Amino acid sequence: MARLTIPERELMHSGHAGCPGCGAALAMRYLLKGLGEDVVVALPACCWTVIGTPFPTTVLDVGILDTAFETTGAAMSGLRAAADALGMTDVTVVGWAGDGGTADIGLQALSGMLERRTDGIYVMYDNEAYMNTGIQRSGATPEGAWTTTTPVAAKSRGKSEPKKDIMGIVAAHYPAYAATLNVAFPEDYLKKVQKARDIKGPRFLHVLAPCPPGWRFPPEKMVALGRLATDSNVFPLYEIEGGKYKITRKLGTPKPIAEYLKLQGRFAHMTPEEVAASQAGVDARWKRLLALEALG
Amino acid sequence: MAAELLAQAAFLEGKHPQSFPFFGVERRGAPVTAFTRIDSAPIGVRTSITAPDIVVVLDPSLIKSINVTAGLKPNGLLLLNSPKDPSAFDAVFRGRVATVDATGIALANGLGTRATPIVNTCLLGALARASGIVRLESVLAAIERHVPAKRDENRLAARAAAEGVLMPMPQAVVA
Amino acid sequence: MVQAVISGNYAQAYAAKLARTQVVAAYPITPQTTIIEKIAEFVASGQMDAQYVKVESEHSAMAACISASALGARTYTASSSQGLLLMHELLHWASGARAPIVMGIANRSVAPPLSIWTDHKDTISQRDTGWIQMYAESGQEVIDSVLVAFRVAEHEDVLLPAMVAEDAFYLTHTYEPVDIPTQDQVDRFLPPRKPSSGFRPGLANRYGTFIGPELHMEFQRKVAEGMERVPRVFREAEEEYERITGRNHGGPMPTYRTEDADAVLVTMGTAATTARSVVDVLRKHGKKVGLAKIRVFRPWPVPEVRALGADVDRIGVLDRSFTFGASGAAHTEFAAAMYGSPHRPLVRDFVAGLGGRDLTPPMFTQMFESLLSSEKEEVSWVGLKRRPEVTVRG
Amino acid sequence: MRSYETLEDLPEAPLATVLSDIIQTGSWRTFRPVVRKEACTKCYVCWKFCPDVAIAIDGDGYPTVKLDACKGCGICAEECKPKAIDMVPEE
Repeated sequence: MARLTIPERELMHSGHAGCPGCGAALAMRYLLKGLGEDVVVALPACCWTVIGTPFPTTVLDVGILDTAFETTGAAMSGLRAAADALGMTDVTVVGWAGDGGTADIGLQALSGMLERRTDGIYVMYDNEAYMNTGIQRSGATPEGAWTTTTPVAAKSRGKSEPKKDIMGIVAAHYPAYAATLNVAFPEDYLKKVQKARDIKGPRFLHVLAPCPPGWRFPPEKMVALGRLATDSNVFPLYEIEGGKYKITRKLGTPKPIAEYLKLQGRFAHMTPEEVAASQAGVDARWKRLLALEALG
Repeated sequence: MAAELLAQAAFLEGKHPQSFPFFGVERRGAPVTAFTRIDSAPIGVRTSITAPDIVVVLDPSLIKSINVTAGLKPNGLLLLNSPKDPSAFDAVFRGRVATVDATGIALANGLGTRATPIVNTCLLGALARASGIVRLESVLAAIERHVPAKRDENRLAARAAAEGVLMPMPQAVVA
Repeated sequence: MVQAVISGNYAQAYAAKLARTQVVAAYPITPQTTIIEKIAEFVASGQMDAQYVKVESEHSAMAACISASALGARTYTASSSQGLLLMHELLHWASGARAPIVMGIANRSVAPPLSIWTDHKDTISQRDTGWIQMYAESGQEVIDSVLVAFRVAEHEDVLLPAMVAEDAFYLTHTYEPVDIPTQDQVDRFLPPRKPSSGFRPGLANRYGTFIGPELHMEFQRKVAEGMERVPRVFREAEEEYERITGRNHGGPMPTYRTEDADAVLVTMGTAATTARSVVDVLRKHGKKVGLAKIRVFRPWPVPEVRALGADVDRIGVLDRSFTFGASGAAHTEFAAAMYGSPHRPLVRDFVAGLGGRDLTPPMFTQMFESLLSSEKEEVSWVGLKRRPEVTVRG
Repeated sequence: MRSYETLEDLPEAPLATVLSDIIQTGSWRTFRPVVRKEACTKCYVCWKFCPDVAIAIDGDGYPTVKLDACKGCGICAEECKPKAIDMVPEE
């Protein structure tokens, strides 16, 4: 057998209810490959509530605790406290929430969890809208994207506001570790998960999870699209450790954002001018990230 | 989608339709069920349909995993998306079986992709002809009014499916 | 046993400590604050070996408690008023998740207008959340009820959360002598919590989960049955508590001088103390009146209520909150429990003491006398100012 | 389906413990991945990117598709560098 670049052991089972080509499903598969089995996951309302299959079935070889939509950070603190009180100190406490459950309705609980320095890993899997309820815009939906609540019509050009910078919000809490991860780069993904596993304190992972039905692209393109997201600097891969930024993937010449946008039906309405404006935004954010990295 | 469009077509004929999905969690590609009742008088029940007159199967591979004819009345109609002759499904249902190559017709009309063909309107066209529960013209009018995109393609597909439906005996009207 | 002069809030904190609570997650709100300050002091000094999670809201407090309880930790929190209302969603979650959390409540009114003073609107608004609800009359009842609440909540036949409510200021900040049980007594009464749910990290198991119409109703029924077993488990717990400490507060609805009474007033919380004195005074004047006190509001004590109603012709229910568009909650429940009984007394509702308004002896006298001459069932707001006045101080 | 003899047999709290492998999602599929071993280089990109845990590695080191689980998303065929996987229409 040829050498595998990621651990062979599976802690996620088939039978889950993710759509064909679901980025969020693959994201969980990698997370557990990196963390192992001594894990308890706080799971709020999100796609994974359903992906995780109904009673009496479960998809993961680790404990999952369902919690209310906006409570992931608080549930993590409760799990950590109980695990410590009951002598289960080696358990890794994970929060696994979507972008809406994190950057919108769960932002307060996330802030609380980071500030009180709960020892746990908060993962925001970002499919850039409320996908479980049928593609409504969230604070993490990028500018220009069509969603069912930001239609393309006479008086609307998709979402008119930029995507919320959740990593910036998290960084302001001085996390023990924070990183962006992309399912299209499994080796980088695994490396960051394993690094996070071995650090104590509040950790945050921002995972890009491309969504074929929500972003309107064919399921077989999920990984290719994820790759393009990073290689066009739309979703740069970087980590923040001890306050220091480090970009973990840099291309000499990034791909134009137009390549990324044109693969997705949610951006199909965009004019060349709108694409150019989008490119300018990406360039500015990339420049800022380079500057943060240069601070050392 | 197909169930709602059928209700719209029936409404255009002055009938009282009622259409609803099984209230579940939808996942692209995952099996889903939807129901339509059509009557000449207002409908007085709000429950799932357990003994249908007609069962329409959009994805023929489901026959292997799901008992699609559960509760189907013995004199009812089973309409399947399949290029095969209805006689190929004798073992599935003893009553009337009709088939239509909806996937082939949908793709020929540019509806959906190979992985996810959009066969709703094809099956409605075929249903109109095979059952007479609504007229083909009503289906075409409902498409014109209620389908958000590719209306011409959907109308052509529905008409082609009506013409291409395979059934062992001429049209028979169900209840 | 140590007798000390402590506040109702400190009685809550001492009970949480004596129960060897393992996880506390709480957020401050007046007048609950001294409970969690005292617990913070116990934890900081090492007197209490608990994880104290300092959360950023009541909503997160309850979410953290549910998670901790699901993993098997004995869990306590405390709240009040707006904070309790913010928890509402999670209160349902706690009972559905069968998390035997115990929560101290400082009963406080609900804004607007903003009020930090007592009434029962906060807890009455939570009556349908699947929590056991107890109301205390004294500091002694607070400490004893919290300990009994832990034992009942965690009982394998129950597995439901419980709240122990005390009236804002009238009890939370009232210092009075309280017998504090010894650690040894409490350890005998309340052994360490048995892991109940079976939920564990590192195993293929999902707690809470989601479910279609096929089985959701059955899990609701399980909660209902847990609540139906509370009266028996509660009685057994109080008997055991009495064997160990010598104290028993008389079941879910203790009565006072009701045997031959023509009229009985039913109260909750601290109102009972003053009402009892008024009963004594009126009895001296030959008026046959009595008192009943709802200690356990959920589950509603139907057999006790029916037994009382079987012997009395006139019953007044004092509600320290009001259900707009109906009558007070205790009144509604009382009348409903009497429906179909062979003997149906006249049941009146007295709404009084809202937003911290004092319940004075003359008010109770008025209620009893009005009740004795009542001809019809009606809702009366007692002490309402027909010519509202307020003192504006410089 | 899973049935319980009485209400008491249902767990007191909603705790799910049955592994999801029993749920067959193969019926979602309209196209099936077919591996051509002669073209396969055993790079395991297909295995790596399968969101449905539907690709196993056989005794000879070749990827095999678990057809009960595969939803037919086509990522394996799309990502396969030597194009050793074909997506074939289901019957």
